[in-house]
Amino acid sequence: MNGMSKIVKTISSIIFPFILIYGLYVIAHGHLTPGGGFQGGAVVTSGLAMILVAYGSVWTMGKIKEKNLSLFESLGAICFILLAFLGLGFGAVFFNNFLVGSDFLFGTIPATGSGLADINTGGVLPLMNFAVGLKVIVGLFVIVLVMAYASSIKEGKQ
Amino acid sequence: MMSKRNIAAIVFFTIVAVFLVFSALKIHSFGVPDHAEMDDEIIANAQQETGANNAVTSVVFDYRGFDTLGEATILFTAVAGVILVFRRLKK
Amino acid sequence: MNIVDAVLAHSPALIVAVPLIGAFLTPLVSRLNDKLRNIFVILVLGLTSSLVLLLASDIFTKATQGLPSIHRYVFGSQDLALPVVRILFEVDGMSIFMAIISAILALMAVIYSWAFMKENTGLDKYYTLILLMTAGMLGMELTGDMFNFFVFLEITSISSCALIAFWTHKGEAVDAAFKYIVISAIGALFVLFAVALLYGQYNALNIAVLANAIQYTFLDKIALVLLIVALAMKAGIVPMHMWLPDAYGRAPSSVTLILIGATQASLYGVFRVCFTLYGGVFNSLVITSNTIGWVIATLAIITILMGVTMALRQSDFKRLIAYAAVAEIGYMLLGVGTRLASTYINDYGQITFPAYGATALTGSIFHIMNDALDVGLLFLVAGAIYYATKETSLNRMGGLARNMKYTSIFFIIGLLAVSGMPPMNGFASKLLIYESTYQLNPILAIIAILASIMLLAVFVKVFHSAFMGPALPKFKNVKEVSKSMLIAMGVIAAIIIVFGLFPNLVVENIVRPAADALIQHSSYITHVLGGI
Amino acid sequence: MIFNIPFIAVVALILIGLYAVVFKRNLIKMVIGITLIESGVNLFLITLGYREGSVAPIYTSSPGGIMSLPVPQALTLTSIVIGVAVLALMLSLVVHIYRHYGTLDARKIGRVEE
Amino acid sequence: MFTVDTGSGFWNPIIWVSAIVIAFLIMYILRGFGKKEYKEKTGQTQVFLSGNPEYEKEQMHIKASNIYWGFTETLRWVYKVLQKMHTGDVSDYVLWFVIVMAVLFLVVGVI
Repeated sequence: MNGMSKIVKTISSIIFPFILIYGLYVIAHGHLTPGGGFQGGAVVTSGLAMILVAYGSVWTMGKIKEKNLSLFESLGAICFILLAFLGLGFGAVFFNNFLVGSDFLFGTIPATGSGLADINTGGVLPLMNFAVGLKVIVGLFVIVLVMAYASSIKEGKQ
Repeated sequence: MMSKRNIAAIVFFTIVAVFLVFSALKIHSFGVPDHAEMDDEIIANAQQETGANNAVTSVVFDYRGFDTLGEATILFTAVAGVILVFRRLKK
Repeated sequence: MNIVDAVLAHSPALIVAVPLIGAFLTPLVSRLNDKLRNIFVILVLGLTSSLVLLLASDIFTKATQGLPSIHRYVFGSQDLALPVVRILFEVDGMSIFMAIISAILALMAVIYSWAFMKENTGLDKYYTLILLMTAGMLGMELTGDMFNFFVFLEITSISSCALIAFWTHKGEAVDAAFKYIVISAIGALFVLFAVALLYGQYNALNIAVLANAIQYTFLDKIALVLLIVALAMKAGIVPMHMWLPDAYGRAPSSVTLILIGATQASLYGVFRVCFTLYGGVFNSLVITSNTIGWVIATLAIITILMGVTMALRQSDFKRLIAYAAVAEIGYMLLGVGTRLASTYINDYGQITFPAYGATALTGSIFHIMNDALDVGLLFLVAGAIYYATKETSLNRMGGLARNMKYTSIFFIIGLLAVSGMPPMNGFASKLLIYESTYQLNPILAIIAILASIMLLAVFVKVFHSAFMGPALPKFKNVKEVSKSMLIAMGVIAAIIIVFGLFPNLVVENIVRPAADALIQHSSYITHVLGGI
Repeated sequence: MIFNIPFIAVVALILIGLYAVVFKRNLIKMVIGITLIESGVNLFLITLGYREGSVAPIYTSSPGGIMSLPVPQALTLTSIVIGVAVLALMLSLVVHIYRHYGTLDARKIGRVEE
Repeated sequence: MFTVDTGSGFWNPIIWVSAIVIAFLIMYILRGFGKKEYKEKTGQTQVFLSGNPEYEKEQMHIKASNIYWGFTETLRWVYKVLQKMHTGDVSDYVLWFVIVMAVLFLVVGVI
């Protein structure tokens, strides 16, 4: 795949930041509004996939190696499981939500039934959302990138 | 002309279809679940216990957080698998 | 609270979490050094195995003393409140028994692949996937939650699928992997459908809660059939076994060793569904129990016969062993069928089962472990021969015992064990199955014994054509395989011999608690619902 | 009875998917069949969680009233991601099969003389 | 420690192992009674194949497919059916799944 015309490239580069910000918004507000790490990650990945289609997989592969990307994916997964392990450390149980009720980050507890959106709530949930979001962004993009690159290489050779 | 295989397939397929459709009719009426104790418990306590307004997120990351770990692992597995399948074979 | 107690209390979670975190770290470690990565993976699996053994020793000691032995681990909260909203791990004798098998197989596979896989690329992903697969199997076996079971089932099948396709330059390997993923995706989706059916009725996902609430309505029957058929397909029961020779035969041998564990984890699912989830139903409805029992026993006999007859005809080494593995799965299932079919109403009007029912279950559980060891050893030998000669077809082999002395000794041990020759371990478990099945119906037992003899014939053929005969000139330079492969094969062979010489030690201390955990299904439920 | 139409739609989706896997010979069509089964199961989970006249189980500026069940939604989320993973792996295997055999006809690949 | 009780019998590997050892001892003793007439590089060591000439060593090895030829030839009709069953086609694998599911639905649903 050799990328598309200049118009497509320009427009997709203009739109991409908006998609990125929307996806990050969905991830960051996962504990308040519909959405979360997976959904927001999928949104960002769709933006990345748009760039991939517009510029072509060979160009994208030249910019980013999938080896480095999978490193980030490992990082997201490790962050997630470390948060679970921290629950073991602080809350004495694996996957304990140890930040809820503490004065630390995201520690506020909303009144039951209140409809107010306070971003400083949720305990480890926002952190986990970010970890999963990172993982999903990178993971899905690697899948798309590798498959697109492998298919395009095949076409070029035979 | 249908082959022997397809005739047999259609027969058994119909049996499965009949049973599944019958079971679809036997499930509680749409929108009126028989039991909802577990979910009511979550709806009632989610804000208090997890501090999140979004009950679904609190289920995903707190009550059933281990499932989510598994899910993240599956994505990781798929990425590893795809890279493995499309790897370069020569050193 | 000292450190051992703390580790023990958290070990159900750690057993799954340690290989997972190891898998996430492997891509980072493999950037540094290849050797370091191998050591790291072996250490992670060694740690996992020692955690499994620690938990197992605790559970089995308590179980043999008659104390309550089930470990319960609640994720995310210290105490458990009803209704059960959180994910629970419930580890009883049967779970930990299966976990021991999986952990040992994975450890041996990793040691074996140090030399076996040396010349391949993509090894970082290979080791990552092996760790993930191990975590998946262990999760399937320890979990007490139906949906969690499905998630781990998918982890296991996706990672094993990618590993089956490891040799992507061979078209057959990719083809086998595709077949495997289609089969396992459909199987897992039907498992999820059944879980959803149960959830829709009882609004619960925990196995114990469901087992307590189940009423055997029409939807429960549908869910039972879906669960049994889907898991049986993943366990490779005839006539849904056809993926198994493909997948076993075309994957690298070290992967096949873990695949045995994955297949048996699915079989564990069948056990769990029959004896815990629907245990109360089967213990109160004699006709249902007998019918399901006879269906399972019939499937088991067909499986045994199909496995041996097809194995006799094969000329590909690993494919032949794979068909033998199919036959072995039939023996395990035969015990389950016998146990369910033996339920009857006694003179006092109580629903009970005779002593041979328990013996049958003991035998089949013992046979799970024996099958994993025996067939696993044979696969490792096949892999060693492939490594040394680059040859898979038995028609082109011959006289290899001259060059590969240790390998042929290991093959003899595996041969005797898998075909149930005394004094190997395979005989002890098969004897338990034969004797109990004979009391249910002599014909079943006779067929099983004859099939076992045919299995011996099959492997004598293999031994003759691969190891005996004149030295072929093209194998003149064949050398004995490297040390790491010999160590893996040697450890498994040693376990086989020890189990063969001390069968009662194993049966009394490990197998019987596992069988009791399945038979006393109410203790599983009360430990969750009553122990709050 | 009539209110069970969503469940009948679920079963129809599953059966169509199973039909595609059993009767179609093209590997891509079989993959599509599996995704159909998967969407059927996901739809089943989501429909199980619906309560008549309920709102989404999110408190933020919620209009009030009864809420639908949150657990099936979480399960569906998990199930969707699993489906994506399976799909990715299946498709990459299909790509490889096409490279090796030059065809996607299920009858022409993988036949081994027993 | 050694004996497994099977409910209607028992199994003790030690007895078996000692029986094997004793049998080997007896065999070894019997072997000692044999005549020591064997001499190397004489006519005694030559292969005699009913008068046929001896082939090369490599050709003498019986291939795996030829072993149990009689057995498989007798059961050819069984293998024909089995071979037809194993098509190597994924949709057939799934079809078997559907068939077993249908049969079990009938069995379980009727009761």
